[in-house]
Parts: sequence; C-alpha cells; structure tokens
Amino acid sequence: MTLMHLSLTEQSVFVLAALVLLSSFALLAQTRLLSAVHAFAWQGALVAAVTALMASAGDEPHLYLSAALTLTLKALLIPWMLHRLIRRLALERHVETVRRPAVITLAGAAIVVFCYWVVLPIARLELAATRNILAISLSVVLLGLLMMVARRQAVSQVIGFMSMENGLFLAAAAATGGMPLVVELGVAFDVLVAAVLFGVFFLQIRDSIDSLDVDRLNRLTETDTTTVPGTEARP
Amino acid sequence: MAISLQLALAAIAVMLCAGALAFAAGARASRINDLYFLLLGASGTLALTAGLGGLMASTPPATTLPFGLPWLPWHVRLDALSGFFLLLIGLVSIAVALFGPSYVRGLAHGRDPLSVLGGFTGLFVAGMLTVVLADDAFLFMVAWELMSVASYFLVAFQHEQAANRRAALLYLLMAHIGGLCILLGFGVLAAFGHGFDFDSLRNALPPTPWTTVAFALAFIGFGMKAGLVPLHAWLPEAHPAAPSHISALMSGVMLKVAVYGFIRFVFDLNGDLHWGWGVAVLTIGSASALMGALFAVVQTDLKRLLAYSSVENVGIVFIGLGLSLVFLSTGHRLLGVIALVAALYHALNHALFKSLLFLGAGAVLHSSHERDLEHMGGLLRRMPWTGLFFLIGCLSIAALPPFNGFVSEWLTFQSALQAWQLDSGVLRSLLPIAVAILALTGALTAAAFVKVYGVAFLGRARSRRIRRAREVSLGMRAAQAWLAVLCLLLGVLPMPVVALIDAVPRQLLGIGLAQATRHGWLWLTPVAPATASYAAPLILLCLAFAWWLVRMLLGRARLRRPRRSDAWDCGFAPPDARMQYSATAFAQPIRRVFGVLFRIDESIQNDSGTSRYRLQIADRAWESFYVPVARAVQAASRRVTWLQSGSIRVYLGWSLATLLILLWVIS
Amino acid sequence: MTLLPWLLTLLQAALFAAAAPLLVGWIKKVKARLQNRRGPPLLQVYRELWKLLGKEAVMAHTASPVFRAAPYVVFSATWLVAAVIPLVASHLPSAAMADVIVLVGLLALARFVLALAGMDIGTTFGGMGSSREMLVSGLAEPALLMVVFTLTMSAHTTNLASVMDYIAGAGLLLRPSFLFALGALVLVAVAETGRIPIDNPAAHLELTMIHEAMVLEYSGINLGLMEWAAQIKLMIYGTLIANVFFPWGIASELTPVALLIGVMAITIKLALLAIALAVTETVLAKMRLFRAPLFLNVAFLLALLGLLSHVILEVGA
Amino acid sequence: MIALLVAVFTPALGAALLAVLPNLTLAGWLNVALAATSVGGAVTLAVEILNSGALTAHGFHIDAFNIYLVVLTAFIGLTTAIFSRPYMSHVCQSGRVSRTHMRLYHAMFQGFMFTMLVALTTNNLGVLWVAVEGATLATVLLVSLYRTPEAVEAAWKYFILCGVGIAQALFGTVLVYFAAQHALPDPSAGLTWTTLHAHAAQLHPTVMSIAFVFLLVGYGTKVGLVPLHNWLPDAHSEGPTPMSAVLSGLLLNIGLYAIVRLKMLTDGALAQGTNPHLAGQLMMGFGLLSFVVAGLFLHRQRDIKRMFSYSSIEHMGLMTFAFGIGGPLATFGALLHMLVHSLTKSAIFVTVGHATHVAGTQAIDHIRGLIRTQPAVGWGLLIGVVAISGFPPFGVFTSEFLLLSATMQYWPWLTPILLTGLVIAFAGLFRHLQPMVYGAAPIEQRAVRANMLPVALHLGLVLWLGLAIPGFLSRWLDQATQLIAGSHLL
Repeated sequence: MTLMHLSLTEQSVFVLAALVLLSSFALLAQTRLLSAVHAFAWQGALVAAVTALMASAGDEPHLYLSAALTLTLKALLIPWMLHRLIRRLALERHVETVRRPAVITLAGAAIVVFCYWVVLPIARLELAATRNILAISLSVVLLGLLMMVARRQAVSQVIGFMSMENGLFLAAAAATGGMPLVVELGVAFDVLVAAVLFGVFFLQIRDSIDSLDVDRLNRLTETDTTTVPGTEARP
Repeated sequence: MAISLQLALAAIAVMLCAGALAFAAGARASRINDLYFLLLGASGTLALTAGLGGLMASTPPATTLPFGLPWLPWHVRLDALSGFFLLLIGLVSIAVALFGPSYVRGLAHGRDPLSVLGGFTGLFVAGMLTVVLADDAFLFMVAWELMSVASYFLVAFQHEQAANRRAALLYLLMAHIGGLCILLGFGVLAAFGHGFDFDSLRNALPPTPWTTVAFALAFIGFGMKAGLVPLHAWLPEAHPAAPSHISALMSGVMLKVAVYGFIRFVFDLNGDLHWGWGVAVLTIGSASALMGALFAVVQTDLKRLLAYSSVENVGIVFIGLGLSLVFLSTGHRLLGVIALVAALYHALNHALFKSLLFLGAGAVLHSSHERDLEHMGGLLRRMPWTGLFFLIGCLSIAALPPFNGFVSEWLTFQSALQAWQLDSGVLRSLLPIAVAILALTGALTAAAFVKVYGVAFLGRARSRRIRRAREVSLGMRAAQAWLAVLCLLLGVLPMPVVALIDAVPRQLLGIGLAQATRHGWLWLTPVAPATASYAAPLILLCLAFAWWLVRMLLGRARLRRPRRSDAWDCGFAPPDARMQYSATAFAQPIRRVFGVLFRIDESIQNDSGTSRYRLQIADRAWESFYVPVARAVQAASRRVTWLQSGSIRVYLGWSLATLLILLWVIS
Repeated sequence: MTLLPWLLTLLQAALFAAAAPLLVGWIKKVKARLQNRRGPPLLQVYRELWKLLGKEAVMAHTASPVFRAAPYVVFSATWLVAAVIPLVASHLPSAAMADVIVLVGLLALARFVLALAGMDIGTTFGGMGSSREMLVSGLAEPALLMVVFTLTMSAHTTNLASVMDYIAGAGLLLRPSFLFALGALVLVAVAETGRIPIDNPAAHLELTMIHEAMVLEYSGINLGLMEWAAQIKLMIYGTLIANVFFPWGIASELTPVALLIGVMAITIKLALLAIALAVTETVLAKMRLFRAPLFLNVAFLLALLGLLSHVILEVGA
Repeated sequence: MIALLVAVFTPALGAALLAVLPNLTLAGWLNVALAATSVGGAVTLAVEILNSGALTAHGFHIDAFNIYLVVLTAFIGLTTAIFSRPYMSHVCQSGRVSRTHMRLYHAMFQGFMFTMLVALTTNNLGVLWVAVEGATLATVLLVSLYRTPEAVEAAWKYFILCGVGIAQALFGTVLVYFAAQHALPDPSAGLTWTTLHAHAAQLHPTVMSIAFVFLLVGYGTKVGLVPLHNWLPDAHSEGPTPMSAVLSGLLLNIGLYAIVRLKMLTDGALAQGTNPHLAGQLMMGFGLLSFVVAGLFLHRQRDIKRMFSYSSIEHMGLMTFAFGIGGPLATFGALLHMLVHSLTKSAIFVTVGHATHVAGTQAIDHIRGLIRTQPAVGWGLLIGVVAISGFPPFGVFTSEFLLLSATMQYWPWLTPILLTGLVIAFAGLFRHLQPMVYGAAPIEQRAVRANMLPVALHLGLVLWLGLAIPGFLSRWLDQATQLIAGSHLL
C-alpha cells in the first residue's frame, strides 16, 4: 500500500505527524526557554489538528472534543502558564548550554529509527492510516524523555515531559481513534493538575536552591561517604 | 493420639504459657520467678515422660494441629528418635528449672527486665520441643526459626555490652543462613514429592544428584547450627553471651536439636545413603572435634572455653554419624547402628555434662561475678559442692572411665575399629585416621579440663572477688547434683541406656542392637564378646576395691592425719597466689606445638620500665570464611550505589535505557 | 570351678604389683653396669617403697581433697589396668571386663587425676609438670590408638587376650604392619612412662621435670603410692610390648605347668626388654621439651605406616 | 453496591471536607472517622463479594483479587490515620508545618485514599491509569510538606520520575486499546478489563508484548523496580512518616496490582506465541534484580526511613518475581506476601515515626538504645524487623516459604540467588537496627507520647497469619489465585 492509495485526509495526517516529529527535534535543539515553549505550543496545536483530522476521517464526534481539549490544554493553557512562570522567575533570557548538541540530535535520530524498527511488526498488520503514526508517536514520547535527560533546566524538563504527553495524545488519536471519553477527560485533568503542580514546584525549588538547575538537586544520594563494616558508630 | 504425644504437646503448651506469663508480668516478672521455673520444671518432666513413652512405644503416635497452611496443617509425631531428644531436652530443662530461680534473682538488679528473659526462654524451649515433634517441613521450619529467634533475644539480653550485641547479630545471621539452607534442602525433597509432610518427603526419592544436593544443604544448615568447623565461629561468641542457664540450654540442648535435624533429614527422609556423604561428615566432624579442642585449650574465659568444647563434642557426634553413614551405605548395617547409637549416646552425654559445666560456670559467675580463669583459683574450698560436681563434669567430658563420656567415645571407637570389614581400602585407611584425630581430641580435651579445674578450683585464689565467693544456694546445687548423678549413672550403667536408645535405630533403620544387650546388664558388647566388651559396673567396683585394699593394707598410715606445712618454696620466698601456673601458661606448650592452626598475636609492650605481655589468639575461620564474605558484600553494596547517584537526569536515563533495552529484547 | 580363674586373676594382679619395683630395680642395675658402676642392690627399690609407705605424710596448707585422693585413684586405676592385662595366662575372666581402649581410658584417668594433683597446691612447678604431661600424653594417645588399630585390623578384636591368641595362632609371620606398630608402641611407651629421652626419672632439676614436678609436693605414703603406680605403669607397657607382639610362652590353659612356663617366659621377655631400655637410656640424652612433639610425630608416623602397610600389603593375607 | 460507593467515595468526600475545615483537632479525628467508614464499606463489600461472587457494574469491577486489596488499603488507611493524628499534631506543634499545610495534608491523605481505591475497583484500564497518576499528584505535595531543600528535591524527583514512568504506562495502555480495537466486537469497550480478559486470546501478540514492556516500565516505576526505583527512597525518607507508611504499604501494591492485571492479558495474548511466558520472565528478571540490589543498598544506609524504603523495594521485587513465576503456589504466596508485607511495613514505618521523634533525628548513627529510652518503641521496631526479615511465627515467613518452594519447583537454579538476596538483605537491616534498639541510650533521648495501637494491631495480624491462615482468607486468596494463575491451589 503506497501513499497514493490513501485518502487526502490520511495523507495530511501523515504530513502533520511528520511535523510533530520535527517539532520534537526543534524542542530538543532549542536552547532558549521561551522559544521552547513556543515550539511546544506548536506541537500541541499540531497534535490537536491531527486529532481533528482523525475525527473528520473516522466520523467520531467525541474526537472533536478531544481535539478541542488538546488544543486548549497543550497549545494554549499550558504554554501560557509556562510563559507566565518564566516571566515570574525572570528566565526569559536564560540560555541553556547543552553539551554535545550534535550527539543528542544524532541520538534522537537513532531513537526514531529504533522506534520504527520496534513498531515494524505492528505496521505489517496493514491497518490503514495508523501504520507508522505509531512509530512517530513513540518517537515523540522517547524524544521527550531524551530531552529530559539532556536538559538541566527544570522548566526544560517539564517541557520535555509535556512533549512526551503530546506523543501519547498523538498515539491515542491517530492509532486508536481516541480513547473512551472518561479516560480522555481524566487524562486531561491529570495533565492540568500536573502543570499547576509544576508551577508550584518551580517556586519551591527556587526557594530552596536559588536556581532551577536540576543538577544541583543532588543532596539525596548514596554515593559519597562509606560506613565501615561491623562498626557501631557512637554509643 | 497416644498419651505420650499428649504429654509432649502439654510440655510445649506449658512452656508457651510460662513465656506468656512472663511477658504479661512485665515489670513484676521477678515476683513470679519461682512459679515460672516451676512451670519450666513441669514442662521438662512432661517432656521427659513423653520421651520415655516415645522410646517405648512400638507405633509412633501422630496427629495434626489446627494451625499452619490451609492445605498443610501442622503435623506432629512422636517416634523413638523424637522421644530420645525429648528425653534429652527434658533432663536438661529440669536441671535449669532447679538452677534458675536463685540464678535469675541475681540478674533482677540489672537494667534488663526479667520478663524479656522469661518470655523468650519460654519461646525458646517451646521451639526446641516443637522442632523435635514436627512431622512436616513447614512446622519444622517454623519451630526451628522460632528457636533461633528466641535464643537471639536471649543472647542479646544483656545488650549494654557491645560484644554481646555483636555476638547476637552474628548468631542470628548465621542461624538465618542455616535456616534457609535447611529450607532449601526440604525444598529439594519436596520438589520430587507431593507435599511437605515428612511422609511425602520420605517417599519422594529424588534422583541421585539431587539427593546429594539435599544432603549438602542439610549438612550445611544443620552443621552451621551445630557449630561445625569452619562455620563455627559464631558459637563461641554467642553461647557465652547469654545468661548461664541459657548457655546451658543452648550448648546442651539446642546443638542437639541440630543433630536431631540432621539425623531426621539424612537418615530418615533423604532416601538412600551414599558413602561419600559419610566421608564428608566424618571429615568435617573430625576437623570440628580437633579445632574445637585446640581452641578450648587456649581459652581463658571459662564460658568461651566451654563453648569451644561444645564445637569439639558436636564434632565427635558427627564423627559417629559419619561412621554410621559409611557403614550403612556400604551394607554393614549392624556397624552403622553401633555408630549411630554411639552418636546418640554422645549427644545425650554432652547434653548432660555440658549443661552441668555451664551451670557450674554460672554458679561461679553468680557468686563471684568472674568469668576469667586467670583471676580464679581455690574455688574448691569456697564452693565445695559446686567444685565436686564440676569435677564430675570435667571427668565426664574428658571421656574417662567410669563416667558417661567414656562410654560413648568407646562405642564410637568400637564401630570405627570394625573398619576392616569395609571393602574399600581407601575407607579402611581413612577411618582410622579420623579415629586417631578423635583420640588426639580426647587428650586435648583432658588437657583443657585439667587446666580449667586446676586453675579455677584448685590452687589459691588469684583475686579478691574469688576470695569472697561463697557456695551457692540449695537449688543451684541440686541442679548440678542432678546432672552429676546422671553423668555417673550413664557411665556406670550403659546397658539400660543402650537398650533404650536401641529403639531409635529399630524404628529408623529396622535393625536393632540386640547383641549388645544379650550378655546381661553387666556387659556391654556392641559387636561380640570376643571382639570387645566393657563392664563399667565391674570397673567401678574394682576401683573401689583396690582403693579399699590399699587403705586396709597400709592402715597404719591411714590412722594418722597428715601433717600440714607450707608448700615447698625452693629455698626462696614463700610462694604466693600470683606465682601459680596461669591458664595461659598451662596452654603454652600446646599453643606452640599447634601454632600453625591459630592466629597468634603475641607482643611485649615496654612502657616506662614495666613490660607488659599481650597475647591474642584468633580463630582462623574469621579471616578465611567470615571476613571475605563480609568484604564482598560490602564491596558489592558500594558498587551498586552508582545506581543512586542523586542526579535526576541520570535517573531518567535509566528509565530510557531500560525501556530501549526491553523493547530491543522483545523484538 | 569359676572361682579358680578369679583367684588366679587376683594372684596375677598381686604378682604384677609385686614385680613392678623389681623391674625398675633391674633397669637401674643394668644401667649402672653399663655406666661402669655397681649400682644399688636389686631390692633397693622395695626398701625405698617400704620406707615411704611407712612414713608420715606432710601436706601443704592449701592441699584440697583432690590432692589427698589422687594417690589412691592413680594407684587403683593403674593397678586395675595391670590386673586386666594378661601377664602369665591369657584367658583370665578379668580380660572381658575391659578391652584395650578401656585400659587406655583408665590410664588416662590416672593421668588426669595426677595432673590435677600437680596443680592443686598452687606452686609453679606442679602446674608446669601438669601442663607438659598433658602435652606429651595428648600427642602420644593418637599414636597409641593407631597401634591398637593396626592390631585390630588384623586380629579383628580389641580384646587383648583375643589379640594374643590370634598372633600366637598365626605362627611366626613377618608383617610389616606389626613391625611399624611395634616401633610406634615402643616410642609411645617411652613417652608415657617418662623415660629418656622424653623425661628423666632420675632428674632433680625442677625446670626439666615432667612427672617428678607433678609429685613434688607429695611425701610419705602418698609419694609411695605415686611411685609404685609409676613403676606398675612401666611394667604394664613392658608387658604389652612383650605379650602382644611376642605372645609365645603365655599360658593359654590354666594348668600348673603352663602357668610356670608362662611366668618364666614373661620374666625372660621383660628382662630382655629392660636391658634394651637401659641401653638406649644410656646412649641417648634427654630432649628439650619442644623436641618431644617431633619424637611423638615419629611414633604417629610409624603407627600410620603400619596401618597403611596393612591396608596396602596385607589385605587378604 | 452501596458498600462499594461508601468505601470508594467516602475519601473523596472527605478530601473536599478536610480541605476547608479549619479546626485541626477536629480534622484529625474526622480523618480517622472517614477512614473507619471506608473500612466499614470495604468489609461489607468483601462479605458481599464472598457470598455472591464477582461484581461488575457502572465501570467498577470487583473480584477476589482486588477486593482483598481494597480491604487492606482501607484498613491500613485507617490505622495510619489513627497514627497520624497524634503524630502530625506533634509535628505541627514543633512548627515544622503550618496550619494551612496541615489542611493540605489531611485533604490529600483522603484524596490519596480515594485514588487508591478507584484504581483498585475500576474496570477500566484508562481509569486505572488516571487514578494511579492521581495518586502521584495527591502525594507529591505531601512529600515536600516540610519544605526543606531535601524534601523539595525528593518531591521533584518523585514527581518527574513517576510522571515519566506513568506516561510510559499510558503509552502502553494506548497500545492495549489499539490491540483491542482489532480484536473486540465492540471496540469502544477496548479498555474494559472484563471484556479484554475474556478476549485476551484474540489480542495481537506483538502489540501486546510491546504494550507490556511500556506498562511494566511505567507501573514498575511506581512499584519501585530497579533501576526505576530512584524516586522511592527519596520520597519515603523526606515525606512525613504517615505518608511513608501508606506509600510503602499501599501505593507500591497498586503498581504491582496493575502490572499483574496486565500480565494476565499479555499471557492470554501470547499463549499461542513463540514465548508464552515472556511477561512472566520479564517480571522475574526485574523482580530478582530489584530484590538483590535493594538488599545490597540496605548495607549503606544512614537514614532510618530510607533504609526501610529499600526494604520495601526488596519485598516488592520478591513479589514481582513471584507473580512472574506464575502458577498457583507462587501466586498464592505472592498475594499473601503482599498482604503481610503491607501490614508489617506500615507498622514499621509507624514505629520509625515514633523512633525519630524519640531521637529527634532520622540519622541511624544518632538513634541509640531505643529499648532503654522507650521500650514500647524499641521492641516494636525490633519485632517489626524480625517479622519483615521473614522469621516465624510471623506471616512473612509463611509467604516466603511458599515463594521459595515455588521457585524450587519451577526454577530451582534461581533459588541460590534468592537465598543470597534474603541473607544480604537481612544482614543489611539488622546491622543497622541492632545498635538503634539495643545498648545504652544517649541522655538527650526522651520518651514521647506514642500510640502503638496500629503497630500492635498490624503485628498481631501478621502473627496470626503466620500461625494459621483463617479459612475465609485462604478461600479468598485461592479465588484470587484461580483468577490470576488459572488454577486453584487448594
């Protein structure tokens, strides 16, 4: 089955999905927080668009609701909250130095290939439209995770986390035609609460370590001093 | 359910009640002290009666209790083997019950509540009784571990001393390892059977390599508890740490429970025997006997010395068991039975004399608060009764006729001397070597106890505490008298005892020791009268006769009281107490001859004109078995900490990597 | 009819006790001759013994009942051993009372009590003697047991009379195992009876003594009993060597002629052994204490070789 | 049905109520009362289920497996609430938390209970996910309640790591739904557990195996499987102790519960495939790794709560391993272990809470001689650790006995590793424990007002379970075993 056999809607779904993937890479490479938030908002919008397209293609009305939810949450509300937080924390001009950006980008690419390879058996099922969307969404999820691994900024980590969720939404919408409504609502609620809590935590972290550099959150570790066997410390 | 089994269960119930009573009494535990030990005595008597019943009964009574797993209620059964060990526990419990009231009153002023001591003693004894009665692996393990844990609390009872805490920890750790090995051993059998009750295990019949695996696990597990070399190092730490009457129970009885477990597992449950096992048991047993004796000789702490001597005696028991395995597996069933009877006899003997000695040490500790031999001396004049009973204990443990220790060692020798009947030349030359080690052990033990008795009870007092020591109360003396009389009786009248023990191999192996008792109560002839015989009553009689004869014939000297004078002073200053030969000095030749086996740290410190001699003797088992394991665990635990580096990005990396690897694995 | 053997047993025991000082006297005499001295009369030992048994005993203030009872226990136990060992006749009823291991046990009992007595007064020398005695005996005992083992392997019994019967019945056989065992037993006997080169019965320098150090505090009748017991012990070992390895001549029936032959046989055997002992004692010097383990190691090695050569060379023979 | 609603929604109501209730004393008592109501509902529900079999209605599904966890959860919720009342008021008086935060604490406590109960009772895998994520969100602010840098750090790590984990679980859930859509007659029921379970054999094996990996990593993060466990010791050690008790006693169970449910589906789907035991093997691998590594970690602890959280990891590893083995014996053992571990571990955390108050610190090196200072706390801790180490006559021994014998039966060569792990863990626990309870006490240690009722209750129950498993419980567990392993044990 080649692209030519697919409907226009499906083709546009592919295009949009590819753009989502692109935005993931954009996030990975972006060093300015505000730009990252913007990229994230675009990603959310793209996911919402995919969902809406799927809704129209599959004639599933509750997907529209889902698309609207995604759009509100991921493209508007959360970016807005992040934006506000960044201003409040005075991080607009913060530029994060990412060590070995090329390596990370290459790793991202490798992850995409890996995801494709993993999902291949599923794609062979020849289940219309869905086939490689799953690979894309999986890549988005893992790229989000990779971003969290690569970034030291708490806000960037949160963006990475949210971008993972975008991948999930993409998968849910594109591959399965949307989850049951109660689940969608629940997930959306959780995401919202999480976003609020993240805001709370940024403030708490800044209060406690005067920075949002997660590498400085390293008090709780097992690695340093050792205890000598068999000794009972002090009486 | 026969009456004997009911009695045995009643003994357990009484002990549990006693423990509960002590816990409930809390701070007022010292007030119910007498009642508590009355209950212990009652439980001991019940166990003793039940044990005799078990040995006499022809068909073992069995029943189940409404506890345990839904599909595996607790099975109990009282056969001859259980009966024998019940008897053993009962005998010592009675002694402890007599000894306890006054001894524990001496502890009442400490900061540690007696309720803890009493409560866990109850659980401890109940645990031991239950182990012996258990007829399924689950109940066995429950009781076994209960016994371990309860005794752990007893070892840690006087926990303000760091050494006791350390000993307790080590003890519990080793007990846990041993327990798990045993559990695994049962698991191996159960994997080939249809359940965990002993009947199913007995009929499991695993294929050959697996029986050996099961045997090895059981040997390690029970051997660890019994204190076999090289896993013995916890024992001399733990046993002395507990209050003395508990040490008596631990050394005298708990080690025997381990022996019971081994016999039950190997002889009863684990199908066909293999001669290789016998060789393994024999080797380890000999090593334990030798190392135990050697370390006992060089100790200066009385209770520690006794604990090492327990290692030695358990080694002797295992030599007997090893011989039995060798003979049984090569088809010499009768000889195997002799060796088994010898091992059981020695187990009983050791229970008696080791408890006697620990109670004696307890009496000394009670009246002088002294454990170090180097400070003792002349106790015989101050504590004549304790001294007499302790002497009987020493003579018994040194395996001297006509006391009980000799009978069991003699039986062991007798079975080993039949090695010529074996077909394999290797075995034929191996057995005598084991027995030569046994002989060496016997001589070393004699040296150790000459030292103990000579330094502690004879000579002159070396410290003020000892000078102030007074004879202990009637109850404590009665406890020792009870055990001392038993030691003598079992030595002089071995025939009835052997006849009683005979029920065990008859039920276990289907063959008895009929010829040993065929020639009347006077003669003990394990194989045949022409081969070897021992008439203990006659020996005693002849000794007495010779004594009487000498006194009669040399009567003119008898009438005169000996004149008293000072000891010979070589023409120098009159000897004082500090010039006496010390315990360390006594052991010096042996220490020097067997120096390779010890880790001796000897030094002379010279500070400000006075020289001070320092001597430390360490057990090589520490550096070769315990420390490396501890180090390995420590190193491994240091290794794993990089998992918890503190950086959240690394943690996320773990998550990502795990996911990728798993996806790769399943694709 | 059953009374006669028991009577004979008593008689033999009495004879044993009575003859022991004579053996010692004989050794002393031979030794003196070898050293070109005339030496004391043969019966001098009896005179000394008699003197001691009649003298008043003096004891230290610190002596305990153990100290007082020890001579009797030591003597009784040693004498009992003597009573069980076939001296003149092999089939006496007392033989069934105790086999060779019991005999070793009885000797150990005597030694245990002796060592305790050595420590009782609380002097330095007594403890030193006890300590050394326990070391030497500790090393000698395994060797002795190995000897017993070697014999048992062939004779299949630990009953001394049966062993003798077996060896006598088998005729003159050259067994390497017995050769080694004999050597080992001789070495053990030397060590156990406190002869040169392990201990010197004539020593009077406290620091080198073993046996004498333990009995240092004894006097009068007590010392007499101790000395007598030591003499009996020496004879016990002599008899063992003589009668076990060379059982010829011993009376196997209780007829007067056989018994007479038996008496003569044992007298000759012991006399020869004593000469051999005297010769070695004259030639050798006493060893340092810490050479003693080496000496006993040789004994153990010999016994072990005996056993192994039995397994290797004589199986089926 | 009423009972179900009472059991599940009482905490929801309570959360709302407590959030606005200003009187803290009253709030403490109300907390207890609400938890008690929930327990009442749970027990009634359990009786109903026992009498009339599984119940499926209104998006809820109650069978033998989850009802016992419901009762357990509600019960531990109750005892922890009893403990938390005086404990938190002590904390509040010492000025470590403000009154507002106390309100937050109480509300979130009930909120947490609600999410737990929903996760257990729901019939929908999506809702299960939502509830588990909700549990994280409810507790994350409690972890940082004390606002120390460590607490904030712990909470952040907890939040991020669990969030990421749970996101992976959602992906897995989506995949399951995806598989269901191509297998079920009614695709919209693709997340309903009962339907999925009935049609498990039709689900596509490859999709299900990939889905299971995501679910295992996702929910496994919640369970605290190594190497996904990193948040767990931090969160346990820095949060208030009642929180540690419910986290260890309950939250970890829920994660495992989810994994086991999904394993049942995966097993069904893979039954005809090349490796039908893939899910089980993955679980065994994770379980064993967690078990051994956590045991090693125990040796290097300096913080008492951290130490016991590693012990939780160890036990969760053991259970995961046992569920991975499958088969009735192992499953029965694992279910029993879940029960006794929760009871014992929450009892230990309660005692630890008191111990830290007695000593005024969580540092192991500074807690000494508890038995001298306050015998009840010292002995409570000692007995608790004896129980958790698997000594009879406590129930942990029974379950470990079953697990070991099951391992022996199916994977004999793994037993040595298991045993080594047990011994290492035991040694690690005891070497730190003993100096804390025994020996002389520092003079600055003072006895505190401690409510040992929950401890006694829990340990009493564990003791009872060790001596004899009551008939109704064994039938109950057996039904659950039948459900999970496919065959009865009894």
